[in-house]
Amino acid sequence: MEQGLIQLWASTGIANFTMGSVVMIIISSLLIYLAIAKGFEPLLLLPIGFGGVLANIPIAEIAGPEGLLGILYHSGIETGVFPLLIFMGVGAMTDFGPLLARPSLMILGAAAQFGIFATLFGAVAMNMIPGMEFSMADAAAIAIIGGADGPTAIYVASRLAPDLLGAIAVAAYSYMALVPIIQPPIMKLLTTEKERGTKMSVLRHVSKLEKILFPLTLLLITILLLPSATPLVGMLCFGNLLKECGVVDRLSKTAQGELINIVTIFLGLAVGSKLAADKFLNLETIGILLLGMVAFSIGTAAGLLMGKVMYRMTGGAVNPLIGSAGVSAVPMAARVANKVGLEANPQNFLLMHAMGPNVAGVIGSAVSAGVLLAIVG
Amino acid sequence: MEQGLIQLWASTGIANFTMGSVVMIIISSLLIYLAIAKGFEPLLLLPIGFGGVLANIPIAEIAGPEGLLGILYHSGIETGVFPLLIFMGVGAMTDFGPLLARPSLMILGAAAQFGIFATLFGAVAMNMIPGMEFSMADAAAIAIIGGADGPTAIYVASRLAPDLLGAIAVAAYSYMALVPIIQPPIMKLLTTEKERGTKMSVLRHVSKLEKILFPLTLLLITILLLPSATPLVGMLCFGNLLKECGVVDRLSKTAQGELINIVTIFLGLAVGSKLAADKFLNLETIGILLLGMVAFSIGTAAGLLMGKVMYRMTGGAVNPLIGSAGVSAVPMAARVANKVGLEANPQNFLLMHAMGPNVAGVIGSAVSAGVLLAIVG
Amino acid sequence: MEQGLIQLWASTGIANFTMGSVVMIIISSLLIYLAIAKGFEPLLLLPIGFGGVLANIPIAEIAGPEGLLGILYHSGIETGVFPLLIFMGVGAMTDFGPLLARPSLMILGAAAQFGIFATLFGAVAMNMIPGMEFSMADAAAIAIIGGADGPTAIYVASRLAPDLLGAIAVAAYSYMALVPIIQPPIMKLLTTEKERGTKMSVLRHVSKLEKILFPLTLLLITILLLPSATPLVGMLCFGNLLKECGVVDRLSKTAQGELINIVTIFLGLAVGSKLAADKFLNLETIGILLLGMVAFSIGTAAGLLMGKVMYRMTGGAVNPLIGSAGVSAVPMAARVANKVGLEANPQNFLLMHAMGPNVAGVIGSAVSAGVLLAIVG
Amino acid sequence: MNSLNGFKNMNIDQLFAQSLQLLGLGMGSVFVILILLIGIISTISKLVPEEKFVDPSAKSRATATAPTSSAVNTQHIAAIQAAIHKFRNK
Amino acid sequence: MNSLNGFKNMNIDQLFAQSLQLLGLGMGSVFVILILLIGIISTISKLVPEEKFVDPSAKSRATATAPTSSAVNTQHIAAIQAAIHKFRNK
Amino acid sequence: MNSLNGFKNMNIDQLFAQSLQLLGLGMGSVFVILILLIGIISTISKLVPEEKFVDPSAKSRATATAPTSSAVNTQHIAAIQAAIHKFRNK
Ligand code: NA
Ligand code: NA
Ligand code: NA
Repeated sequence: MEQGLIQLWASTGIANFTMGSVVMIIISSLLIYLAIAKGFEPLLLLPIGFGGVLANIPIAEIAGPEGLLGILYHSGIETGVFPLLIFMGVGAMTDFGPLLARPSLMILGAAAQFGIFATLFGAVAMNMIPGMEFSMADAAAIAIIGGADGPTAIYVASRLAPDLLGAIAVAAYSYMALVPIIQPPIMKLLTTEKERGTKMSVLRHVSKLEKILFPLTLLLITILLLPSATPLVGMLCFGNLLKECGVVDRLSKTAQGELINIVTIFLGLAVGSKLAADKFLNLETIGILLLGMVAFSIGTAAGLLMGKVMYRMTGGAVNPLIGSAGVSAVPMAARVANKVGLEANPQNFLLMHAMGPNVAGVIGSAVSAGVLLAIVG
Repeated sequence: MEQGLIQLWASTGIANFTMGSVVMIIISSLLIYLAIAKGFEPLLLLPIGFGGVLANIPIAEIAGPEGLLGILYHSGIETGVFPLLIFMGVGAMTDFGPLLARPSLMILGAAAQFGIFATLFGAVAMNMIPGMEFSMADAAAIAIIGGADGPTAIYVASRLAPDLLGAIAVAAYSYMALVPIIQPPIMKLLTTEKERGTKMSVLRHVSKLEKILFPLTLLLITILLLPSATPLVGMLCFGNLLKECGVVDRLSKTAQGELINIVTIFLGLAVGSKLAADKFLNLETIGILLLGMVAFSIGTAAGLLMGKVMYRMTGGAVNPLIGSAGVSAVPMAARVANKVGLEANPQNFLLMHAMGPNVAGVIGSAVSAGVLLAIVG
Repeated sequence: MEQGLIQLWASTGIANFTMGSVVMIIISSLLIYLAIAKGFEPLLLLPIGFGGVLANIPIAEIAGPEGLLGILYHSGIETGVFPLLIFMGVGAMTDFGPLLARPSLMILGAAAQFGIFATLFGAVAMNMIPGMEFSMADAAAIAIIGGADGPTAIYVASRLAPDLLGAIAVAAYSYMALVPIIQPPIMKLLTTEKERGTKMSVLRHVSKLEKILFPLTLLLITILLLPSATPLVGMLCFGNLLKECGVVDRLSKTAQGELINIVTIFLGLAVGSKLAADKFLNLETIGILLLGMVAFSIGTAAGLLMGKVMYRMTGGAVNPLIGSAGVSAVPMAARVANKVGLEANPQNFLLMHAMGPNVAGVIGSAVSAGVLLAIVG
Repeated sequence: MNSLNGFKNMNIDQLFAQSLQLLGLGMGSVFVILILLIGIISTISKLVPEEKFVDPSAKSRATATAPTSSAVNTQHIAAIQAAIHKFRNK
Repeated sequence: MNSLNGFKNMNIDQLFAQSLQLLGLGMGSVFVILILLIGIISTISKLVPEEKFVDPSAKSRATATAPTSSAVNTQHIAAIQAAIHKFRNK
Repeated sequence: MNSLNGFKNMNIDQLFAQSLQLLGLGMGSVFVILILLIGIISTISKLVPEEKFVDPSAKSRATATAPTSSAVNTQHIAAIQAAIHKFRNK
């Protein structure tokens, strides 16, 4: 009996906790709290946080190669399958109509990607801090946080820096949730009251045919110029074609419904498996969080400045605020642009105009991911 | 042509049947009949029975390593993924409100687990019968049938005694279906008319916050005291948190809907692959069926006796009948308690009061599973 | 920088295109066009076409062993899991009532399978053309196109001739879409105006019990006589039992809904991965397309001739047109029979009568597949 | 698959012979199995008691349209409506 | 699994001893964990502010049936209706 | 991945150079691809015939509100309602 009691005690959590796992469980619980109480991207941060708790339980080894989370990570993230299926679902959920109604605004979605590449320098510079060591691949994986797109960040990190994936995913989704806090000050700093009050003309109606041809056009260009971006862009286009073609509604409904829900649950838990103390509790993570914030801010600023250029060039036909939506973070960033616009002018509804740059930003980060994977990967 | 005819004849079922496979196909068909005609846990026993038929078809080797059932078993049950996902779905379907309204009744769910551990002795004793040979691991896997919870039984059996999994799963689900026949006599034997007629006061309203904190509390305690139970308890809590937190309804809907349906189909077929003659047609199976019945009966009795203790201690505020619901077998056992209560007193609605011990029983068996896995596994 | 530009240019599609991949992307795009604009079996041909485009993108290697399509093919088609799950879904969607109301019409579904076996000779004969080389296994895989059933064709091809799977799947689904063009001329050629105008008596009501017993009966016969057909027939019967038994509606709903949708998306993309230039752009593919057309035509003719026999034997109680529905291609072929019947006699509604031979054709091709797998496989 | 490899180095005559064999065995099996099926389900349909039950939707409408309809009429109506229903869904 | 193999070559007395041990440890763990749980959630329920909230469906009906019902009544009705609701669904 | 290993033993200056290169190539690619996209879809939008079609929900309401509305008005209304619709859904 004693022997049994000893064996049982030896198998309790209390007897086996390490400081690190305790801290990680607390951090993971914080993510759960933020997801539920503060509405921080709950669809992902809740499963990620819960996965983080499970991953740090001693003995159980739920994140080990034979544990549920380990199996999910191995089969869904190492392979890239989960982020790609999420991207298909995103495509099936996205209406590119606003972008097609005024294609020129896509430039804003391009400019905002500056945040990604500028962050590379920050990451490299951190190598000067003793104890920090980021390879070029690490730097690229961290920089993609600036893409403000979850599946893209997870996909790139899983290929370039799996060890940093946990911190990168957490940073990406946290900052997407913080967009309403991060962006407005930058928006107000870089734009004048008059600019913010600019109203934009109603969008033209976009025909069904244009919507069907769009994903095919995008895929074609990506194939010709940047094949390394085609896994991401391809699945986005596939999902969108399912949605727009109108002949496979049952597949479209599934891709944007039950399938993306199932994959989201699995993806979240699997990402959580990377919140293990040894991989997360280190200087690098602090660096990643800082760099992610920088990336978001620079991306926002770049989008706004390009917005001001277009404001000038179009003689005030474009409200610079929608430039900040270019970072993607769909649809949060577009809503923020709309909100700030309303503050400046109560008749100023920017939401639909901001959706264009917003979804263009998704394409922009997928393209950026392709470049990073082609050169660094 | 003759050669071809011979080859074809040689490839017919008739030419290749073994006595065993014929018998197993008949037994599996019986399960299908009971599921459809008698409503024996059809969601599981129908796929299990059909899987059993497919598994015993000569030549086709559908349960072999390259057959559909073999692949499902290998990827979903050997890994533990299917039962854990079912447990997540169960969590997303379960309302712990009744349990939270009157936590003390959880004791009943604890007592009823006595059926599990008492059965260990029966299993060990059977080693005295020539031709029977149960290791401690076998005994533990058989005893868990007393937990009256399908996924728990399958999960434990897949870890401790894969060869017995078919018989254990069949026994577990069959007896859960037989609860309305097994329990009432025991209930009437151990309780007086007066006790059975006891009415219980209406349950208090439980706040949303309490419901959100419950799965987190349960997980925390399990982490601290019994990490080996956290895969099961963790997924149960995760599913329940998805349900109660209110910010991820689309994930909750999927977890308790399409996802659990898909996994149920796969799990059932995969369990059926274990109904192969050589593994099933032996003395052990008879032993398992007997022991399962014993486990259910002892568990029911233990719950009732603890119910009588609470009846005394509370001065008649607790109806002992709800103790029998402590074995879990949700929600059947709770309904049986309600029915027997109504017979004794037509104004006596016990359903909601029995749900507390009923779901506590699920937790109790998951904890018991953890102990068995920690010590025997 | 130059070095980088070179690296980037070296990683563009333009710099890496082969003639073959360009042609295959065009062909795949044509499939997408036919699916969307002409409604050619869009549920399958759209994903297959899109998968074909992705599979032929240089560098990305999306169809490679580590690419999404390659992973889907390896885990879902090489194993046979996807076609079998589709077959389960088909079973859950199929109402065998019309077939049960008048079982004798199943003979038409048997006769139409002649198209499969007659095509074997054509495939073998093609070996006489220099540059063509079909083994017996290849011939069998090609012949099954005549079964006019997608999952059956994919399942057989994946087992007998994986290299030809792309062409076979494309041929099978294309000709199923072309049924309204292929069949009518043959129907009019082989039947008289009077025969086509024959009205058939209303079908009797079929009881629930008969519908439940049917899948079990079919499975039993297949087990006894042709176990090699039980994976396909078994899953068809399982799905149908889920539908008809009435006690597992949530599983039936999932099997014929979200699950078959998910698998269809994966199956289509995975089949597309076989549209690689080196496997598709060769004489064999031309041969496969020709033979597939032949198989459909012979099958249609055989069904019609058997229809004429029944017309005579029943003294005009059977309209020969429904014989053409025996090729399966559910429900298209049945609708074609109905349409041609209406042309001959506006009061002549054949749809429900044609559904019997139509679904019998599915069983017939599954049985034929079993024979081919047993003898050639 | 071994047999498959066997076929690889077959000459064309052997392949034709093989095809002929498959034709015979294949059509044979298909007819045997489906005729057996016809026999058994015909027997079953005789044994199974005539079901009063008509699928609810149909009945409701049937009664709506012809409250006093005989079992036969109801069945006809049911069948027709089922057909229409199918037709629409397809 | 090593321990498992250990048990394989145990004699029956050892197996009984082992079972006895499992009985003790098992029921012990179950009771300890569930009693702890009772303690903590009881404490929580005291700390958590009484919720005005009643689940909408219930409220709507509650107000429908008894527009002037006191909080307590409403709760009773809610509880009862929840029960009925559950019963139907199960 | 070989190139990746290559970077591992780079000194910081090389890393900065590499970053600069990525900045140029990356932003270059993004702008080239998106500008190309702008060009092509603008051309397409010119080639594609002005669609009479307005999404049904919108049309129904449009006609409801302004049965005699000109194509232009209808389009405006459609666009606005689409916007409102989107807004609600988000
Ligand atoms: Na972006
Ligand atoms: Na239990
Ligand atoms: Na067929």
